Amino acid sequence: MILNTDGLKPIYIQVAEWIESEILNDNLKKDEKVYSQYKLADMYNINPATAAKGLTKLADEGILYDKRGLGKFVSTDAKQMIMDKRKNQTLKQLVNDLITEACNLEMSEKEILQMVRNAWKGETNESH
Amino acid sequence: MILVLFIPILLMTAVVLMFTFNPGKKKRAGLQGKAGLWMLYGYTFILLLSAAAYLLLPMEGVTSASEAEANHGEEQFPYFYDIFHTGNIEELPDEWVVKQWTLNFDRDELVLEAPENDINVVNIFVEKTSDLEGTIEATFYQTPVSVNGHSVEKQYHPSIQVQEGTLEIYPSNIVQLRYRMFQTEFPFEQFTGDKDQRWGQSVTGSDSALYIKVPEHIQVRSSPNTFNMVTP
Amino acid sequence: MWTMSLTEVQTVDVVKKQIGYKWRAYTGVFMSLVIIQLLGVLFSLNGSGSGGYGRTGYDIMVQYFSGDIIIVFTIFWGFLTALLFTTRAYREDDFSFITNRTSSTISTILFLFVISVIGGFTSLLSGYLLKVLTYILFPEGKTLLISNPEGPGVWIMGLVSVVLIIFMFSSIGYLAGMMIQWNKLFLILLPVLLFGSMTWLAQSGVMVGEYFYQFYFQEKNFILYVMKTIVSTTGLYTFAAFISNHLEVKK
Amino acid sequence: MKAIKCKDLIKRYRRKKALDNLNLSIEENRIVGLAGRNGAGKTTLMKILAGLLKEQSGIVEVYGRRPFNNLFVSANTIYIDDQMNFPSPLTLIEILEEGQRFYYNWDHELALSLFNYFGFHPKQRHNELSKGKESTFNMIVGLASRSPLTIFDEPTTGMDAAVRKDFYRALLKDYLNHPRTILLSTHYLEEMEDLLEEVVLMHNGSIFFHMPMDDLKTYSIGLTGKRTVLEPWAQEKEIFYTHDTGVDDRYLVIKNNLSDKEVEDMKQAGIRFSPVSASDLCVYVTDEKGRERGVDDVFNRSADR
Repeated sequence: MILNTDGLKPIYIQVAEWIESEILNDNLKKDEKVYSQYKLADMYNINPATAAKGLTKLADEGILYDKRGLGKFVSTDAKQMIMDKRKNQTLKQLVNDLITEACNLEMSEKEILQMVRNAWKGETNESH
Repeated sequence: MILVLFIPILLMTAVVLMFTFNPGKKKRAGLQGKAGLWMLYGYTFILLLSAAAYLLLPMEGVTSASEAEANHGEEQFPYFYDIFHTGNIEELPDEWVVKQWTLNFDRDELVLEAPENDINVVNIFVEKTSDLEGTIEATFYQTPVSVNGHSVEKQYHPSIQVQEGTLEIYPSNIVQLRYRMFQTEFPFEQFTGDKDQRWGQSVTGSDSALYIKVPEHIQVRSSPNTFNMVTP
Repeated sequence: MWTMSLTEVQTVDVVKKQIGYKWRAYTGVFMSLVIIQLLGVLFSLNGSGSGGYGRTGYDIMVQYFSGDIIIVFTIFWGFLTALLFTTRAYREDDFSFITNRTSSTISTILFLFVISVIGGFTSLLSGYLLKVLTYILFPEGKTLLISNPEGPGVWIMGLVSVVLIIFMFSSIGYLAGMMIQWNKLFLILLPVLLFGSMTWLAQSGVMVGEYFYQFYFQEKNFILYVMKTIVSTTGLYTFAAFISNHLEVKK
Repeated sequence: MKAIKCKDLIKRYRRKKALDNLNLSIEENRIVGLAGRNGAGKTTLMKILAGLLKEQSGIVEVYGRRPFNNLFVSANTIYIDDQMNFPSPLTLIEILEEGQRFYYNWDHELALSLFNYFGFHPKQRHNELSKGKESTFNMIVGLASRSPLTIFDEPTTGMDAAVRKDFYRALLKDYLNHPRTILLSTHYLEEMEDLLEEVVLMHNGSIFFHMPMDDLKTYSIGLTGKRTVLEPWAQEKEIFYTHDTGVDDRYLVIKNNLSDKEVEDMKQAGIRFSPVSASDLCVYVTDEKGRERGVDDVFNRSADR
């Protein structure tokens, strides 16, 4: 994932989210050691402190846990926690933005729901 | 004043230093890198070579000027000329004899001529003696000529000729002498040698005389005061 | 994981490194030394004095050759080199690497001593070069020699005395340079003061130049000479070091 | 242990106060950016930290020691600026070798590989280099010395973009292997935003602010929209910069302490949000000529004459 340097989202959050997606697509399994802050800094050409901030954020949320002196490891139900978080936080935010945009374009509720249904059909055909 | 004397040297050194120094950011083509060091090593090598060569140079050690003055000086023989006047030339050391002539002369009258004697003044003495018969003896004496104690290789003496009753004394060509004097540098002498005489140089041996012995009966004539008659 | 270690450092080690650094960096010094001395030899080639004598029948020409001028040139070279070493560019060279003012000054002074030794040694040897050259270039005529230094002892004493006098003049140059760095006015003030006072004193009979010459160059007692030069050199260098400690660098 | 500590530091050049009661403290093993306009006192501060200049008053300590004329500080610090001068007889390689002799942590292998990577010729001389090449070489010396306190004074002057990029990468890589305190003064703050951990902004000889880079990035927010719409919102906010474009559009930079609700309502009102880069913010907050006027006014005024 390329860091979006001029976006609104701070770098350390983007790094955290990248680790979450790594966990989601099972590149990082339960109780596996996560990249150290230095490895992350090296990979993303950022300051190790920023990388560390991302890791601590995930640790605070319980997605990662600390082993004294060894680094950070993926907690057992990390995957589930990320899914819930993404549902009621990121997804919710996206929906709100969708609604705001719809109102700007003076669309009725029916029209917007129809668009969602079509998008859902397009998505479901592909994924089966 | 020493300073004034050395201003040109100071300037020249400054120029050279500016030329070789390059402290700032100025670009200086060519004279870069270790040139300086190589020059030093090369130069020192040459110096050592020349020091060795110097030791092999055929040189004659001479004493310093003041010492030379002492032992060759005229003071030893202040009355050089009196001896001639009195005729007892035996007292003179043999090495003072530069040249001796014996000339046949059977006339009763001798004319003595010394042309151009004003330039190279040769003191001429004549002694009438009974133990000569038909010949004239002339001897040229000179106190040893030395340069800073080094006695010269070639010595001067006038030329003498006898022609029909006249004895001609005329100067021969000048003895040309060239010397190089190597002086040791002042640091070597500062604490030992008598430094004050360093630049002094002395050439000794200014007295010379031509002593002519003629048979008793010969009448000697010449233009006024060309010679002195010896009265033993 | 490598931990960054702070290093305690001794002035002595830094000074040693700085002397090596200056030896490699300031090769211009040796270039100017060689050029100066070659010029000195050139100057001395036409003889440092000659005498002609016309005795009855003799025309004697004696030409004197001595390496004195080369030594004098080298002394001035020491003076100027030291003076140039106080310029900002040189001081800043030290500050490209590890230094403080004390180590920079000490290493400069020790370096000046090293080059004084080299200057002294080569200047004495150059006398031989001069004489060999004269022998080769003007072959005619006999070579006479006045009192070679009797033994190695005398030679060593001569070497020590030349080195000390060069080192002393370098301390004069270094102090003059430091005063100029301290305040540019000295650039004019120093020469004016020096020559002014000398001429003024000369009127009232005190010949400073003569006295200075006699005090050092005609001191016959070696020990006394060594003491005189060393004391003056230390005095001058301490004063210069004192000034340099207060100079800022890279304004 | 604190790498750098300054308390009420004052430095005066004749009349002008180069440093005016400056207080700063930087933890060790951090990469810190020093930003500020020309004449803000950056170079003076750095030269004092490197022990080259003497402070008038106040306390300044590098690793607990006063830097001026201090051998310990000099041995553990390196100050790289564009006036680094090396004696001309030394070739570039010889300069690196001198560095190896002097600096205790010097990594000669790193120096040589960087030397070759950036395409230097061993026999070149320092005063023959172009501006960019010279900065690059000085940077190599700075990095290879691995001095516990490495100070770069505008290290990238003259470097082209590619070399600058390599420099940042090399700096980070070597910092990761050998963490040390690195202080960089720069005018290219936007290029270094990911590299720096903290930013110190200097203004008129003192510290304007000193904060981690992440905080600095979210410290302010850019609002664009109709002037009329923006007016009410901007009343009690701390405004850093305003700029009018078009007929009635305005761009505002304000302090980013908006609540989520406010953000929602503003979005509803059609106000667009945009991030403000650290370097832009630094420019805005240190704008002497007053918030509104910009260089355009210079031209506008001449136009309407």
